Amino acid sequence: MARVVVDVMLKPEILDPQGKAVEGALGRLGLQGVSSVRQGKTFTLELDGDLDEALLAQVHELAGSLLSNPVIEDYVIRETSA
Amino acid sequence: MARVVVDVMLKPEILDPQGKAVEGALGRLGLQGVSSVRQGKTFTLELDGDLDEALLAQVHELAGSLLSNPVIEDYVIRETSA
Amino acid sequence: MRIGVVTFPGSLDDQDAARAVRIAGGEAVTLWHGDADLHGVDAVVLPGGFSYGDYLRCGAIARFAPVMGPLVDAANGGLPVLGICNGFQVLCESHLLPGALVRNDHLHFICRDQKLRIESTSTAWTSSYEVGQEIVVPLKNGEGGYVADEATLDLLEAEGRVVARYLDLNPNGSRRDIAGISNARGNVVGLMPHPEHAVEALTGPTTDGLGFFTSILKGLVEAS
Amino acid sequence: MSRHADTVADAIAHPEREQPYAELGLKPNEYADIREILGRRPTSGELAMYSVMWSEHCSYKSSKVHLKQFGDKKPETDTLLVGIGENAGVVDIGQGWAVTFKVESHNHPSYVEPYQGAATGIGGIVRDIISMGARPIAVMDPLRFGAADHPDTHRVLPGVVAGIGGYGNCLGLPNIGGEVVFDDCYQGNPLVNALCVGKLRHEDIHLASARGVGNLVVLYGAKTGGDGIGGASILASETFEDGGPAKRPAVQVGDPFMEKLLIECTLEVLHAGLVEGIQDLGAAGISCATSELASNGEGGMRVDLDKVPLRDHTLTPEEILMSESQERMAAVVTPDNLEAFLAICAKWDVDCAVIGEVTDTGRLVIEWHGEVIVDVPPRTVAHDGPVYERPYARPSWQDSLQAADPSSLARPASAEEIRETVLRLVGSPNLASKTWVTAQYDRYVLGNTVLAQPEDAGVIRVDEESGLGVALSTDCNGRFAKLDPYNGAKLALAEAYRNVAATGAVPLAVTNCLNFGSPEDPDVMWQFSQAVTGLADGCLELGIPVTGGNVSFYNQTGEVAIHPTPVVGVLGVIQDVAARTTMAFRTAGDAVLVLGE
Ligand SMILES: Nc1ncnc2c1ncn2[C@@H]1O[C@H](COP(=O)(O)OP(=O)(O)O)[C@@H](O)[C@H]1O
Repeated sequence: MARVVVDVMLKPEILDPQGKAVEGALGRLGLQGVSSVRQGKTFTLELDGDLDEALLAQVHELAGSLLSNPVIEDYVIRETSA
Repeated sequence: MARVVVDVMLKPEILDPQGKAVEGALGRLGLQGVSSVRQGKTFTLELDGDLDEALLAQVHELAGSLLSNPVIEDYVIRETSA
Repeated sequence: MRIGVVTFPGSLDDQDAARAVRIAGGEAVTLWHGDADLHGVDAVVLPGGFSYGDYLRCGAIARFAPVMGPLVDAANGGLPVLGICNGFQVLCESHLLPGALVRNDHLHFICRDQKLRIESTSTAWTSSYEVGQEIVVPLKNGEGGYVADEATLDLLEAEGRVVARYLDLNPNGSRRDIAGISNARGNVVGLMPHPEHAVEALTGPTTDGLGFFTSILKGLVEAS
Repeated sequence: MSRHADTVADAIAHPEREQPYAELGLKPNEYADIREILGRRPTSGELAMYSVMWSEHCSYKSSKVHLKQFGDKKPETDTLLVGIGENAGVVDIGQGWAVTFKVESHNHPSYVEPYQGAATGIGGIVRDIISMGARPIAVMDPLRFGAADHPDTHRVLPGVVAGIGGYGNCLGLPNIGGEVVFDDCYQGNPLVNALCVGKLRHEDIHLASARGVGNLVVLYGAKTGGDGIGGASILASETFEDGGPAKRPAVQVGDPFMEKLLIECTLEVLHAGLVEGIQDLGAAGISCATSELASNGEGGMRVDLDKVPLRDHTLTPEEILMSESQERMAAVVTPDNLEAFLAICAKWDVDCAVIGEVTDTGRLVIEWHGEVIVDVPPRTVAHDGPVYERPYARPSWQDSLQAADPSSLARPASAEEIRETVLRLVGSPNLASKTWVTAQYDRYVLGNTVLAQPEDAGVIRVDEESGLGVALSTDCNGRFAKLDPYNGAKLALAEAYRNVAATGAVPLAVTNCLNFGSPEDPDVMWQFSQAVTGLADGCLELGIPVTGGNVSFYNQTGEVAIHPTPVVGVLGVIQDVAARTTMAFRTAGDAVLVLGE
């Protein structure tokens, strides 16, 4: 059985207040050497069968419409084994 | 410059209402063959320099306390190149 | 005049929007997210709330509800539509309005009595206000920061499509203090604050919100 | 993984098997009682049910003997339509309207996982209200934390506030008041109490009982998962041959969206007249719902546990019985009405399954894979649990505590010292504005909020035509209660009563959430008995009944208990909300009067 992971990140030019807050907190807790933090979302889809081309195309379609909002977000699709 | 990604997921046995909602929406939009969807968070840390052992240990420490709540969440650390 | 109010699973302010329509003198018509048509209404309000729990992104799942098909077509054909808060998010997700609404910059849900300046009175929903009029209505959201790229923001300003702006305090980090915008034609308006909670002196901070509902009713009567 | 559940036949065939009752929190005498009731050893499923239902939390075994006073000293009143003992009391407010309200604690879960603990606290109390047939119309949240500048408070408080807001806002219930109190004594034991009020027409009152032999038991709402069943793993490990079961989480995660659907779905099936009895699933989940429904009804029920919709298919039957998965309800439905019931669930996209039926056997029988794993008299699980007369005695330190009165404290002498004192008071977290908390709560939704923060009491319009409304306030000063628990409880009542009266409403009824340390400590038990007596006496003097409440014991770290904190909620009725009085001075030149001593 295959697993597909869709990573969704805010576009670089969009302010990420959550990432900023985490960045501040990490610094206060003594973590040095981190220049920036961005927070994103992942969707892990467990498939019944294998990932074929048709399914992948459909996942791409939905990643770019439902799972991310192209006005503010980018997405990447990763395939991992379950 | 290195980049560290911390993936945070709800533990498998914990209810994931968001994942469930996405699963429902994907189904209504005609995606077949997906047995379940889980939603997680990612934190992408851009480093000033390289990732050494000491820093990695510190990231582990904070991933298990600040970035995730071990009562309900698991985390994984991935290293990627920027 | 019949104003439809759409209820999605998780809509919360649908009763309030219907009440505001009635107080303004209109007839409120209940529309269900699963409806295949708009029951011949003269205008539609997409109310506030947490449609589908606000899971994924606010408004992202509601956008695909059956009723949204005919609604998008009708809006493109000139049907007046007002999206309040979650409704505004649905309108952006549906691409009836440009831009998007993101997490508040301070990361908290915020509920406050918010001062606004009405910037445009040439929309279907703001004609009974004066340009520059200052009003106070409740604001309550966790993801109310309006964002769009610079070119879009410039275009909105140039075309007079910024409908209302936050005054005194920007409560969520919205670009250029934008509280509401319209489409080019002015029939579709999205608004983060809640005018439907400011229609009765007893329960609202003011009755300043009533103007959105009287505007549309007056406009419809004049047009008919 | 094949495993064999412990059946009634096994219990009879292997009577002497060792059982982990102590790990499940049962005392040797309690275990002996169970064996006596059943005439054999319990199965692991039965042990699971008795252990959760006989816990302090579910059985009120240490508090019952004291709480009786609320009934014994109940003032003459004709406003109570449903009294103590049901999910929540129901109060007549006139014009055919009634309201139901209750406050509950979710203290410990909120310490472990602040966001989810507080969120599911709201979820639980809201389900209590809908199970009475009422539409929830507002929530309140009396909160107590440790020192404001303590790092752990920085972990707990933001999560709790975000959780209450996250769940309540998403349900569309206005938050009309509460408390935020800081005191070192709550450092390891923050108090998260949640109140919900709902409205209903008199004819819409519903009770939790399973009547009508042949009627169906329907479970609806979220699927059952492995939430909040840390304890059951002990049982499961008994029956697993190798290794033991998966570790189960002790916390529950809430889904407010599901709860919103559950509210709408429940009110629709109730109004359509499709329900004979109804019960929410809270602590003790299916164990509680089935035994209480059966115990309140004809006394018999047969349940097929295989029919329970599961989120996690590795759950053992004991775990299914104990699971505290949120957002679930159980209803008793006649076979004729089932189709209509299912249709309404489908409309709201709510999962639903028939899991059993009402019988006339007087027994609660639960089957798993075709074998009987539970066969008990339901009353012995739900209502006839153990009752303790815990020893109590006035603490040895009480006199010296009371002797240390403020007259020994230094008084500010100079203008400079007075100025400093005033500034310190104004800046102290307990007196400073709470807007930073309340601004995270929606107080406008539903459009009927007439008074909310920063007023002393919240006021909600119940009837838009007539203006009929209710006022609510919750109060308690734990320091007063520590100094004198009897009068401290009376003071809490008096404060809430005054706050309600000051809006122009007539106080009608009382709910409470009694937060204390360990009942096994005679000092704490004394505080408890004093506070209950004080509250009961105060209610009798003021002429308003206690309609329900909640007891939270074991709020202590090691030997040190929190201050006794009997939070009191008072509800009043106001004929026309337009006539309410606010806190603010309205008009320059008005006379200012002080009433009382
Ligand atoms: N946790 C809370 N949730 C909702 N409202 C709260 C909460 N805490 C305080 N409030 C509200 O804030 C206002 C001020 O609270 P507080 O300073 O405690 O007032 P007082 O000292 O007069 O009781 C009141 O209206 C109270 O109901």
